[in-house]
Amino acid sequence: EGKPYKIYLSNNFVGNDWRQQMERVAEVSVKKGPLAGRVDLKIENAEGTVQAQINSLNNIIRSKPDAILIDAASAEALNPTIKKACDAGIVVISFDQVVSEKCAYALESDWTRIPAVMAEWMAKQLNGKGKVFVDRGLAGAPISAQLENGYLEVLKKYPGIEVIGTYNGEYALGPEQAGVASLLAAHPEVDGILTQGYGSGAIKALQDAGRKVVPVTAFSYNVAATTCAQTEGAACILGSNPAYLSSEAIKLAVDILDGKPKPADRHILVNGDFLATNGGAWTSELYPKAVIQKIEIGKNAFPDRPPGLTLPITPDWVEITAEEAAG
Amino acid sequence: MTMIASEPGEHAARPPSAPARWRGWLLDRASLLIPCLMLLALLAVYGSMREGVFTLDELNLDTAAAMTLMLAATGQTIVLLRGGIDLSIGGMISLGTVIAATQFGDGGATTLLWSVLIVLLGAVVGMLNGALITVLRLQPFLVTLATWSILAGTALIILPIDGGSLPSGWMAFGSGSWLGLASPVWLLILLLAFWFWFKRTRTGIAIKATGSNERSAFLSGVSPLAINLWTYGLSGVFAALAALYLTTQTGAGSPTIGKDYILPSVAAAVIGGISLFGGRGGLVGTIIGAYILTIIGNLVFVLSISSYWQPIASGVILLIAVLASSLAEKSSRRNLS
Amino acid sequence: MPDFLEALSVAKRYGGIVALSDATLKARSGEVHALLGENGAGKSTFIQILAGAVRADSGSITLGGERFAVRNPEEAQRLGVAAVFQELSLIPDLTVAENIFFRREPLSPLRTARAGAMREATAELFARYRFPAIRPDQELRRLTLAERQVVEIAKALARDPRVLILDEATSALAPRETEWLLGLSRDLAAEGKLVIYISHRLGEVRRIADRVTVFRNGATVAAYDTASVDDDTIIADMLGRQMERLYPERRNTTTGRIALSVKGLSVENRLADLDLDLREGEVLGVAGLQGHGQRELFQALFGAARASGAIEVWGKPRTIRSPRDALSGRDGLALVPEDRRNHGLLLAKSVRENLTLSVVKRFTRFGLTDPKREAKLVDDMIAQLRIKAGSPEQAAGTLSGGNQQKVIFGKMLLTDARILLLYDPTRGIDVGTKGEIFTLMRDLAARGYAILFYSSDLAELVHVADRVAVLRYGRLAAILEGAENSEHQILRAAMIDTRAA
Amino acid sequence: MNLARHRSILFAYLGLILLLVVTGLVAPGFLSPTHFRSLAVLAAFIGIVALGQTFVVIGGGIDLSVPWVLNAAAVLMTLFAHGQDAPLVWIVPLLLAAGTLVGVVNGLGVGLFGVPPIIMTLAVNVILQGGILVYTGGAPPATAPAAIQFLAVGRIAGFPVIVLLWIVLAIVATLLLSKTAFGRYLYAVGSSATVAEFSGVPTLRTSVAAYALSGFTAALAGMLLTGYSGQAYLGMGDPYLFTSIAAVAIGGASILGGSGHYVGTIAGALVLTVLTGLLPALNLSNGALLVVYGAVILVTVALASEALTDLLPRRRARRIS
Ligand SMILES: Nc1ncnc2c1ncn2[C@@H]1O[C@H](COP(=O)(O)OP(=O)(O)OP(=O)(O)O)[C@@H](O)[C@H]1O
Ligand SMILES: Nc1ncnc2c1ncn2[C@@H]1O[C@H](COP(=O)(O)OP(=O)(O)OP(=O)(O)O)[C@@H](O)[C@H]1O
Ligand SMILES: O[C@@H]1[C@@H](O)[C@H](O)OC[C@H]1O
Ligand SMILES: [Mg+2]
Ligand SMILES: [Mg+2]
Repeated sequence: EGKPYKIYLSNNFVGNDWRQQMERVAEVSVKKGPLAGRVDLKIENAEGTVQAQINSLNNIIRSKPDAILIDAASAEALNPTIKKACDAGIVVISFDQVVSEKCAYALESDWTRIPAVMAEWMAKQLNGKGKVFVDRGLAGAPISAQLENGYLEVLKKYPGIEVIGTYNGEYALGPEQAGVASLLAAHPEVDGILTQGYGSGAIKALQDAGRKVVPVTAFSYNVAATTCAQTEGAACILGSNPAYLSSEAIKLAVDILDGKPKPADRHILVNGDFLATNGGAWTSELYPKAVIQKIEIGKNAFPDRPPGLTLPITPDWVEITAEEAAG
Repeated sequence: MTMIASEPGEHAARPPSAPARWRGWLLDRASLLIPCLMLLALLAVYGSMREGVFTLDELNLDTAAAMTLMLAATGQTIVLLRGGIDLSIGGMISLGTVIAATQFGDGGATTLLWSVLIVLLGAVVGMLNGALITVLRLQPFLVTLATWSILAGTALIILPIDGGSLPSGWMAFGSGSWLGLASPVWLLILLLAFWFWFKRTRTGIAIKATGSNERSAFLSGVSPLAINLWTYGLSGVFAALAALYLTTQTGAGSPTIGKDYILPSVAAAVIGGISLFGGRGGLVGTIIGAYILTIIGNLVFVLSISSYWQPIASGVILLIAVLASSLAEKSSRRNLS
Repeated sequence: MPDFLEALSVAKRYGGIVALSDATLKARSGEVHALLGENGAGKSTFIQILAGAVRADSGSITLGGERFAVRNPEEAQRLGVAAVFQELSLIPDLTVAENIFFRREPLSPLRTARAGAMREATAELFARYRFPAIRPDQELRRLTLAERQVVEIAKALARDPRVLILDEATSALAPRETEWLLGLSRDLAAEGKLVIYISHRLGEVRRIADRVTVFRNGATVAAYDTASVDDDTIIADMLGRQMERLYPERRNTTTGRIALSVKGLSVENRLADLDLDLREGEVLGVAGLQGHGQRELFQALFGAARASGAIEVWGKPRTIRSPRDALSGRDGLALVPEDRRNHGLLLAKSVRENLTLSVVKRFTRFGLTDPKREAKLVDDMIAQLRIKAGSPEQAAGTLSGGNQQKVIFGKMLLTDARILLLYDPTRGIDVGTKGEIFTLMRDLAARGYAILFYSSDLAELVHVADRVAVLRYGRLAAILEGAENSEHQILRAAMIDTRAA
Repeated sequence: MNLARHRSILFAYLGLILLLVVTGLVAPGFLSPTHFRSLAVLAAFIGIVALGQTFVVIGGGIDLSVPWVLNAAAVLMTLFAHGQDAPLVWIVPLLLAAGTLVGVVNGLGVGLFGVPPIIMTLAVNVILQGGILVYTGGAPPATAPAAIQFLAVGRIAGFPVIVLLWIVLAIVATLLLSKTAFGRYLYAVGSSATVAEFSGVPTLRTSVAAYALSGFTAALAGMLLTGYSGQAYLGMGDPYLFTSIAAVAIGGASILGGSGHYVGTIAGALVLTVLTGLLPALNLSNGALLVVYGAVILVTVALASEALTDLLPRRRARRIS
């Protein structure tokens, strides 16, 4: 093993907590542990647009790296450019927001399992009967559609559950809170809210409207976990899309470059643990193997840490501390 | 009352000296010359940091990277010259890619037919903008904001997320080359040819004139409705063309991609010397503006700046570049007030 | 001879404002027909209707015996009516040649405008009608107002019209160009065209018009053969009252104190090394042929053009880098600018806002404007200058040309500045008000103001100014005083290099 | 303010009323006092950001740096305050001053150096974004102090505090525009910078002040917004770019400057909020939502069009030659 591998991480967008943690985690995981000194990692941020990422990728391809890791602006629109990279002999791994181009690996959370388990949990919370709001995420984003459909798919099996309103949470607190607040005005009788975001915005909207807190699904941000743990009467389940997907992508790239056996399937699913207020006391029937941790302050909810911290923080092959992840 | 024998042909003032005339000539073109100098300066720095910048390959790559923006900005340029603004290109570009990716199929004939239909749709949508603006006397900003939303919504209805596919022949055209020049370069040549023709046509002159002084243009016989139909219609057409070209680069329909070109299309034009108040500037400046925006991206890449500093670097480079031109432009105005 | 143009009872209102109530005009081909009336009488509105730029509410018009109902300027042009608009119809970003042939460009087989052909045709046109020299390939925005006026005339002529309308086309022209236009109008009439001529300069009208029609308050009040009527009658028709005299009695109110002293003032290659003193109580005229540095002098003094040299104001050295520097309080300088549409008025804003723009502080108390005080200033000024506006809230751009000029004049008067730079302050102003403005100027001088006064009408300089400084090639050619101050002497000094002589 | 001279403003309110009527028909629950209250709170944020934007637009400019001024103030406030109220005493004034300073930089770039407003403020926005990322190392910030939360979601006698604050700001803005020399100068500069210059208006100072005000209100809104969400998050300013400009435009201002009023902007902010609040109730797909959104804006502004009202009485009067 001589020179470190030259690996580029092309990130289409840096404007949220998750992406920032993802970049920090990537940098930490090539500085220590098994990959220390093995990777020359360069991060390129594209200004949130497909065009910028295409241009950035073209620049990256011209500098002939060993591998490119891509958190993609589009599942489809980068394909011709990625194909070019593959044809140039570069290992390409898309992660988080993955691409459909066959020559690239796609490493992502299991977006089928996550909404299914969370919707199942909600149905159980409501005893199969009640009115819910559903977050549709961000218009045009593939994961949004997967989550929304995943929720609806499972809820359909419970005739007593009625979706009485949808809103676009856009993975940001403000829109989530405003969306739920608007819906509450028209439908104060809601019994549960299935968000794709922080969940805490929905809870805040309920509180502002003077409503009792209803069961909420959300993602495992620190703010969601702490809010659920600390709010009187809150019931939550949090799905996890770990920010260390970037580290996993780096590891995969190094393994492939090292000549280790390639994964059989180009599509690699990462299964993060769920967090729930009743974790340990409830198991999914749809996915019995899904691990559901109980939300506990100090263990997986950290009131003194940044609210935007994504949980869990570290993969199992390298120790990344909360400190490092929070920057 | 005064009586003097008129002495026709003799002008009272001293004729300007040769250097003064030269200066006048330069000042008249300052808004174009300065972006040119900016681009050259950027290229000089960029070229010193990367090999092969002064080759055809670089031209091919950068033109391919900038072409969607150039096409979108061509329409925007025409609208800005007229003194308007077109936000709806954002919706039209999305819609265009979505229709292409869902309708082209595999046959050459359907591809051709639908391409023409998309361009026609662009024209119709643009003309609708123009008609609303004229007949209801509404601000272009508001009308095109609304139609942007409507078009973007339609695109999302047709294709809720990126998808669809384009025929391989179509994609091959996008990445093809001829005589060493990539197809986007040929497109650029066509675009410039169109512009040098169009700006000399009566319609082209009238669009610029209307932006320069609407009332005078009207008094001279320009029909406000006709001019707005042309202006916004052309903008729609170029947005459609931008969409078609974009699909050759992305191979997909993208219902939300168009918005990414709205501000940059205005920025490219403004960097290229177009005034938002209409009447001044042209496509050459805009093309240079689009190259500048693209080269800034390349430059930031080769400067190997750490990731969080990248936006700062591109912002600062952009400001420095524009500051130079603004100062020169300002001093030229000042001297002639 | 039957009347070629017959407009009967034309009316036009703008909301509550009646621009025309009963306008009638009958004119023959081959004549110069003057259209007269005080500011706001409706002359421009009337010719805009003829030119298709405005649609009448009622009335009937025939041209050459045919019903003439045009819906836009293009139709009017096709029927042979071309107008030189008071507001001008030129495009700042096109060249002179492009302006002249705008909408009628000669086309190549590719349907592009043939630039060469336009330039040649422009040169030919200029030669045929003996135009003052203007380079056809210059951008219009680089031209002076007078030059623009000339281009506007060329543009109208290029259409070879049957009816040529000149709406105050001489108002910005210097004597020599005015002469040229008068001659041109006669020639065109002699060719059998109808020239409708609007002007507030009765002398011009008398020299070229065969007949006159007088409007007052939007209605025709009289029509005469020029030869058969005297000026006083016409003026009485226009104003609805007798006018005493145009020029006030001139009393010398000059004191020994120097208000403004200029040493070695230079502006690019337009103004070279000028020395000039303006005294308290004095009206100092500035004259010269078009383009010999008058406008640069005014702009430089007002801080609107870059200049070098030394300026002393009321005995103290001053650097004036911007109009704001110039306008500073009682020791300041105020300007009536040449270009009212681009430098003088916020066209979309009200008469009130325009009048008080430079003096907002005067009616601001504890940081807030006091509408009552403002209204008082505005109402007084409207009354003093007889500004004809529907209300102080009318948009300045919808005032008649002369009334726009009055607003600019009033705006300057409201400032505290006691040095007034008046660049053609009576341009487009009717005789009645002109007389009042001259009286006002002399009164101000008597109250200790110092006035620098340029006029495109030499007679005004002769009759109102105490002394006249004549510029030639950007240098002071002569200062004329007393009996020397005559039109003849001014022109001599302006055209013959006295220093060389 | 003379409403007759501001027809477009009047009509913006008519549009708003119409929209409320439609809302009442589509979703009766939306006309409840609680909903009004939550709408008013949301509108207040847009309204406050759009306040500065109104001044900039009237002065003939545009401020695209709003998103990251807002975001920077929000992030830095939570970062400095660590959830404590006490330090707000210096943090809030400091950040308001910083926002104002960014505006001053914008104003100088535009007014002194002649950089086109779009480019100047766009570049400043990008630089601020990068600056915040670099400064915080992307560290996600902490929660909003209680005092800020009170300002954003608290109530006094059932009345949302932020709406009270908005009303105060609206009064100040209205006074500034209608009753001060600065307001006069601003309209003049926006109508014609040349004429304003010739009239002795301090054009540079005026446009710098407008941008400064915009920086101030964006920073203020940013801090308040953390109170609404309970925390700051990156990207929280993004939605305010187009909404602030759209609110100004719907409120009757010409995007080219010289006209408009904050009174109109308020209607614009309310129209946009009611509309975004109403749309989810329609249960439409994302695409259909955008179509309806666009169509409603078009209809609202079309109703306000002078052309539409002009067409009717004029027809009768016209019987020509
Ligand atoms: N490059 C320049 N040098 C000197 N003066 C200029 C220059 N450009 C414009 N001006 C002056 O600024 C003023 C405004 O010019 P502009 O061309 O924008 O006016 P316009 O187009 O006729 O009016 P509008 O904005 O109503 O269309 C004019 O007086 C013009 O002479
Ligand atoms: N668009 C308009 N809106 C409102 N009033 C108008 C408009 N255009 C003209 N007017 C009014 O119509 C009247 C006649 O104006 P017009 O310009 O025809 O006068 P004029 O005779 O040409 O005066 P001048 O000698 O000053 O040029 C004026 O009172 C003017 O204010
Ligand atoms: O990439 C996504 C990130 O941008 C979003 O905010 O959180 C979930 C991730 O999948
Ligand atoms: Mg203009
Ligand atoms: Mg007139």
